[in-house]
Amino acid sequence: MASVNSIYGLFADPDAADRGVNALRHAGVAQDQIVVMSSEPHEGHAFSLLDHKTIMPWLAALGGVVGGACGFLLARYTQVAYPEPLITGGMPLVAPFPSAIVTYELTMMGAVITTVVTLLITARLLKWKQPLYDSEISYGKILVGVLGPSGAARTDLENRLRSAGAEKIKTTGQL
Amino acid sequence: MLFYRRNFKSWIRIAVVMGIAGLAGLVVEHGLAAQDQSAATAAPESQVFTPAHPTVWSAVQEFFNYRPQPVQPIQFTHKVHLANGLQCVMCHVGVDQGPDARIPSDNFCMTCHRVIATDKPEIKKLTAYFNRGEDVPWQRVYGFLPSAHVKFNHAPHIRAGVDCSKCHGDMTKQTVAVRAVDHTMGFCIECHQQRNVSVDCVTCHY
Amino acid sequence: MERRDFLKISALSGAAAALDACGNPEHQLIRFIPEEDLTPGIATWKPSVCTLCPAGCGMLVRVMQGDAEVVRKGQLGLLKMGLAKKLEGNPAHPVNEGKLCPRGQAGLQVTYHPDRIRTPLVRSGPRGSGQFKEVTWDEATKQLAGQLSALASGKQQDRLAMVVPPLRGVKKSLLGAFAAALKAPAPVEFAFLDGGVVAAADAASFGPAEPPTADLGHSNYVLSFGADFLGTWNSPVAQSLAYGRMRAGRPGKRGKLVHFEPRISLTAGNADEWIPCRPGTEGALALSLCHVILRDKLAPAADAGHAGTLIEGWAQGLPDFDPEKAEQQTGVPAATIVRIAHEAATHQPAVALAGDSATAHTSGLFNALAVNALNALLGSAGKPGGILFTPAWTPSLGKTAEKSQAGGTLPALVKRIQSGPDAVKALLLFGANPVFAAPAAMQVREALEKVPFIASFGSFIDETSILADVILPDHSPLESWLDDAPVSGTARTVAKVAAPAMEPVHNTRGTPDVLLDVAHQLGGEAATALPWKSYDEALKAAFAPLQHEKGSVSATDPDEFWSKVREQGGWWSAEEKSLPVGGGKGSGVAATAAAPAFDGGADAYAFHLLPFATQMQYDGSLAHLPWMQEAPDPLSTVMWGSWVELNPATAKKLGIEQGNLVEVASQHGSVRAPALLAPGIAPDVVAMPVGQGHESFTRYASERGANPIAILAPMTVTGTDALAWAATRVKVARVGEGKIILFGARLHEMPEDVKHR
Amino acid sequence: MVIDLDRCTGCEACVVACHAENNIATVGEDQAARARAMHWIRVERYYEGEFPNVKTKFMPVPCQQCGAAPCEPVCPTFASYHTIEGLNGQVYNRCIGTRYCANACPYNTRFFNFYNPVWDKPLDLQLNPDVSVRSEGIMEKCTFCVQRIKAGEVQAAAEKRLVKDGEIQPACVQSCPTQAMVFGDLSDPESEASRLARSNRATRLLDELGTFPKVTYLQRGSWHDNENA
Amino acid sequence: MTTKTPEQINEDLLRPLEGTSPRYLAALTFFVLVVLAGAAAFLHQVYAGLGVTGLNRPVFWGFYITDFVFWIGLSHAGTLISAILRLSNATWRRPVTRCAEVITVFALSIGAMFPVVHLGRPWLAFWLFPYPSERGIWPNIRSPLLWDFFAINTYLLGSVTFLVLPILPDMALVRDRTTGWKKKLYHVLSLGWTGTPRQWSRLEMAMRIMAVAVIPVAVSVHSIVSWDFAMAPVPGWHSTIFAPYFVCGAIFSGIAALIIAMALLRKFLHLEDYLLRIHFENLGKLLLVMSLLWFYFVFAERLTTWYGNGSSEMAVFWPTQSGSYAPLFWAMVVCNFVIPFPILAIKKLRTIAGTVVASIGVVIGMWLERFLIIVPSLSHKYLPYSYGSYRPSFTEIIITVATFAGLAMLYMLFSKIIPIISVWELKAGEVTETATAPALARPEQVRAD
Repeated sequence: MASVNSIYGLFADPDAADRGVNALRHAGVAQDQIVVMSSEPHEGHAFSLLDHKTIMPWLAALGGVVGGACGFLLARYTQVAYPEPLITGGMPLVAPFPSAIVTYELTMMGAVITTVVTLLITARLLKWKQPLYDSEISYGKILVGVLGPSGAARTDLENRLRSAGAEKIKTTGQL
Repeated sequence: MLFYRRNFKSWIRIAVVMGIAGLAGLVVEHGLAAQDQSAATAAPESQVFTPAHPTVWSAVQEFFNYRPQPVQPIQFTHKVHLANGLQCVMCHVGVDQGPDARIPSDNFCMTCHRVIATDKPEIKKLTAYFNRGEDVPWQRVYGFLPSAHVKFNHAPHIRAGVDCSKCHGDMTKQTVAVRAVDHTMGFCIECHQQRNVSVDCVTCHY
Repeated sequence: MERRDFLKISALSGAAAALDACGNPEHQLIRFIPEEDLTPGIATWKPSVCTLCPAGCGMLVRVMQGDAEVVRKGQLGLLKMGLAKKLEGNPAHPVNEGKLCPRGQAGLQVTYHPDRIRTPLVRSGPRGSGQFKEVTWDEATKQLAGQLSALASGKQQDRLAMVVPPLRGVKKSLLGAFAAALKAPAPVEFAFLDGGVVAAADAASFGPAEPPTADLGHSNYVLSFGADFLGTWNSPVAQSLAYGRMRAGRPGKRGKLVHFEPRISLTAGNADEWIPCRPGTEGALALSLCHVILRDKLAPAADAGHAGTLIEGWAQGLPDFDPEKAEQQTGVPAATIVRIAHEAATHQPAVALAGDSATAHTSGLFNALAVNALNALLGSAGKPGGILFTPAWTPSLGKTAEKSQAGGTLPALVKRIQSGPDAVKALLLFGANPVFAAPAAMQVREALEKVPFIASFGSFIDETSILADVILPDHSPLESWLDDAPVSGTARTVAKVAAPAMEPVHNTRGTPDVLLDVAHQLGGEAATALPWKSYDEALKAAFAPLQHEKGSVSATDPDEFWSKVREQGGWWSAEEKSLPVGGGKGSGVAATAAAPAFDGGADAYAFHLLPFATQMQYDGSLAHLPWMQEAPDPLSTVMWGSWVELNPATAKKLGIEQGNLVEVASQHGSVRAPALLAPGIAPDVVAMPVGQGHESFTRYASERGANPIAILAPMTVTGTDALAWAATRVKVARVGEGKIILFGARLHEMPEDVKHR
Repeated sequence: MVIDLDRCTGCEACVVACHAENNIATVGEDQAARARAMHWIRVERYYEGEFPNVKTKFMPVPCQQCGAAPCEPVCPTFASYHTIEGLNGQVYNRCIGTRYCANACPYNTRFFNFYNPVWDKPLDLQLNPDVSVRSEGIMEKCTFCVQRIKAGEVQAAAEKRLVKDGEIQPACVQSCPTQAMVFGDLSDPESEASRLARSNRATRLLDELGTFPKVTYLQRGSWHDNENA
Repeated sequence: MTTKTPEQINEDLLRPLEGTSPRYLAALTFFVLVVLAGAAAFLHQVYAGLGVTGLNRPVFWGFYITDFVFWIGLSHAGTLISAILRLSNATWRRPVTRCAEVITVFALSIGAMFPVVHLGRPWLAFWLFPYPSERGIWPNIRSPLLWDFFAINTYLLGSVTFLVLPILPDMALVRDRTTGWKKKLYHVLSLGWTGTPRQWSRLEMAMRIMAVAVIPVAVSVHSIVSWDFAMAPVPGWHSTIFAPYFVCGAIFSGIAALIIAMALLRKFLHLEDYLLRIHFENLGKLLLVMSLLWFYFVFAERLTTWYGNGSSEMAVFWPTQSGSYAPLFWAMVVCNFVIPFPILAIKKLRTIAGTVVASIGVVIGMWLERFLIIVPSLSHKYLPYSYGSYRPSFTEIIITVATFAGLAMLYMLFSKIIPIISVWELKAGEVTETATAPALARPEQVRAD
């Protein structure tokens, strides 16, 4: 499987998984070494709060502003682009209402695109080769583990995970 | 700048047409079938129509602005005639008076070529046409496609001092006339803008 | 498969073949060397004459270079030639002053009509089958000359007959000369719409035997008795121009138009007052107006002069026509009659016109005479703002031509043919279409079928020319030498001439040239009587005397005069001068109040049938032009078909809805057409347009609509030979669902629907 | 353009003149029955009243060349737009056939080529080379004979002068037998058309829609006005 | 509500992906054939010209634009409803959202096709894209059709992402439970989803932003569709009420379509345990509200026209009320109000079958409504001389029918590739629901013990 050294336990119960995460922390494992994976979000459990801070809404808003600006510039430019600007229906050259509508639509499009892009980047998607994964997750198990633990700590971590309620302990890589 | 623009356009056109190109064959078949049907049964919904293009292929060609260079029946050389001191308007009469110029008829050519260069093979061809009472079937070199709905008038351009070569290339170097300049709308607009002439749509399109 | 479908499909394949031919030199037709070098895109304007109706308007033809597919020396190829692109009125011409009616403008399509006869034809199948084979001109003319010389050698020249549409000018003289040279009877003139009754009445009342020129532009009050003078009657463009001036051309003054007719025609639609009267009683109405004028001493009876004395009881103040009696007879309220009479008499110059249906009853001549008397009483005869008479040009072609006498009428000709075998051995048709335009009861077709040899000079295969044995197609008007001498529309003498505006597109020949050619082939007296090599020589000779008259062209030598005349499109006199009025020839003609007679009893045949010429198809001779088919009729908005016009109340009574197929039956036959409900028609009248219902007249007109002429009774206007085409009574019944093609006002539910709240 | 309804007789000379000048397709019986006939100018006929007191009115309706045309802004491709001279331009090659303009036009003066037009040979020889022939899927309408306007302007420019009033006439105006139509430059207050447009008989069609049509109709006068005057 | 273990949920919901029945294949073939017939009809139309339709002057828009508005309206089934429910944390939404969003994406795609189908020269449709060309001419953004172009594209993009993002975890699920090429396929489709808390929280956040963004877009889309009409000075079109009227109608028809789709899924994919009566009942209540709202709008619109009594408006009003279009109008009222109202208002009738009957009525009624907005107005536009009428041609009917078949076809294909009910959301929902109801046993706990 994965070529990375790791040790992890599979939990059936989210509360137990919570305990497992705590146990790993107590063992002095650094935050960015702890890996949790589940097939459900398990909102309300401590581990689901890992890494949950994000500036995504602000980025989306920013994207919206940029999109809107593009929209307005596009609307404005297309109406005056032809050397002898084309008048229709006696409207002003940069017709306010239509420009507003296009600006609005592109604002929303900007926000949507930014959100999606932010999600793809910050959730580390589009990386099909994950360092650590176990397909039992899809059968309801919760994976709690450590990436790149030192060889010496192995037994300690195993014990801690097991005592937290792990059903299985697995290792990958050279461990 | 223009280069990039044209590229962009052609890409978009390719993208759009690729989608329907595969279906083009279907269209032909379907169209033919529909025609057969209308001929055979005169179904209540049968209509008399002619498509704007004789074949789907020609429609596709036009869509991509593809026009092969014309093949002229006689290898008329502009270069030699101009080198001998002829002016454009001597043969292309009327170009400074109205929309179009004349393409000289056999009668006109033969005013000189009864005596001049009668031994040249191309002139012999001309004489043969003349003796048969036929006009030389010259092929159009320029000219807008009907679908462009453009009405071009030579006279005001000539009055404004636009050199013939601006649109037709340097004819002193061409033998048989070839389409040396691509008469796209951008080409027209650019010049109209430089010369501060109207670029209103109905100046040309009506 | 129906013929129309077949025609469409063949047109389709033709177009496809043409498209295929582009682009590749090998596939192209050969190109002929152009006869003249024209600059493409530059228009030249050539004068011409409109020949589509008797008005004789002057035209300018816009000619531009184009590629036409032509046959030259038996080979098909492309030729760069001048092509007529548009017809417009000739601004210099006194009749139409640069304006042209829709029919005149569509004349272009005669030239380019896809079903024009392109080459001489000889019948190859049974007569009437429409099967012909193409022959050369030599063969065709030889065949004609052979027939004529056979007649001559058998001393049977009197067994030759010619049928022509009404002709004028040099062409009339030439045909007359041709007939005289062959010692044959003069040509028989025939047209459905023929101004004969009005001309006869004018001759009786005032002297000149021609339709009047209404000087509407100066009148304040116009009374129109049935005359659709804005649409099809007489000289519509000249009358429309004058009408425009009458209405809005004089600041502060606006003339009034009152129209009497049982149906709203184009003119009635423009009238300030449309007053429906019983069919055929227009004369009584006119005399009732006279009665009121005389009674109320608005004008003395003597003012009417000869025109008045023609009428019985004139001197007594027309006691039989007091408004109350007239109300009973005409259906027009007495009060209205009195009011109109007063208005007309106090708003002079006032003018009265009679025409179309008013003169097509058995009482037609009386009606026209009565209206003439009214005119005379109103003091408008021969005066500005009244009726004028054109001093028409009568060309002379030398002594032979003078010998030609007036031809007989069509019924007489039919009788002659029926009188015995080979009573008429050869018949020449010059574009007239009597099989279509004469009532079936006149049995023209049956008669023609008995004639052993028929030659046609028309450009199209119609109901009559389909019976021909040999067809020698004429040039289209735009390709021909034309001349004309209008008899109405202006008070000037007008002599029109025009050189061909363009080269012929097809393998056709000008009929006058063919006749000259045939005469020369016959030799002898015929050849000497017609010495000209071609028609233009004859024209030049006929125009030569005009050089010394005071007119629009002044030149010193004949050639200069001739070229200037051609350049201008004719010659016209310098000043307007009406023919003198007063010396009427008639005495006591139809002087008694003739009640109109009708064919068919009022019980069995409850409705008057009112056929009318339409704005687009005229009398049917223009039904083959696609523009005329597609342009909607101004009143009904019908395109591509005919209709039966009914009053909505009548329709309701008969259970007929808009668009239902209706059968109109007279004692002489029946026709079917869709119903059109229109408020502007009297409840006891049904109207049908003349012009559609061709059996065979090109792809656009064949088998389309119905021809009401076919079911007309062969009655004549009392005192003349003219057909009384409004004198037939009919019955009407719904026979099923039908289809009517309307351009506008399509939703019949509309008037009820646009109700509020 | 000014149209005097007092002069107009509804004869439709303008309709045929327009067909001849502008290469308008003849659609044929089947298509005409499907309400697809094309007449850039039409003469509307209205009846008022019942027999025998029926009044008939004729009104020629070409494109009204509105100042604030509803047809123009709705076109997604600028095929329909306002020319510098104030006409409602219709650029055929730019038209993709949404038919939106035709819906927006309150006067129904726009026509659509439902099929590629057919001219049975040799009727195609009558086509005016100054006007392009529209193919299928294209919207078309009255142009005030823009080809004549352009030709007039080119002619005037060649002669180094301004276009004279009345020098340019669309086909309908030229043919009108009663001279009911007058064509001229409305921006020139001295032109005949401007003068007539100020007449007290002047009205404009569907004026309440705010389209500012450039066709002025002079309403029918009445004989009684004449009496009182 | 019976509770199910996550494993049972997995099995039930992933079962449709595993194989195809002959019945499925037959139905799919049928729909594909109908779609092909529609495509052939369209190609014929392109080849011959728009004359093959029943369109004429003055009725230049007919079935195609009716279909366009109808399908765009139907697209409001999903994203909008699902977004509202998501934001309002309505837990019963969980089995419903995905089938709703799928309708949105497909209906929108079909609807967006129609402006191209109805073009006179569809091969030039790319001129609607704002791209630079040597002509220097751009699309005219003053045209409502361009607004449509922007709005529909925005909405389509939003809807697709709104649909796709929550699919990622399910893709991972399927990936882990299959083998061979399918595993590889779903591996790619899952975009490398593993299920870390970071991913879950970002997904949650993204969905929340999307829900906020997509609601105004959805409203704007149908407002703009209504402005296609309202911008033209056509009697019966030129009305300020049009935007909310259209939005209301869109949601109305959208919910109806959703109910029908759910009923069909429930029956054919045996999802009786997941799509419960309560879902139909809740949606039925929503439908009831929309039906009332719709009636209110129609009433308000008709009232203003009638009271105002403008002659050109009345010329359109009467034909629909008592003239030639009256049968269609009253059929619409029956379908949209007379049938659905009692069914949905009476609790006893608000069963699954009842709501479906009501919904079918609504879908038909709303199609008629679109037709009645377009055609009577165009055929009675101002000058009575040019009044006209319209009858659709076979080509238009076949293309219309083909789009319905097209939706069915796409739906069938989709349900074979992707679980039509969001597996993880359903499982999460079971958890939250049970978590908020401590009295109930927690199945996982029991099993863990």
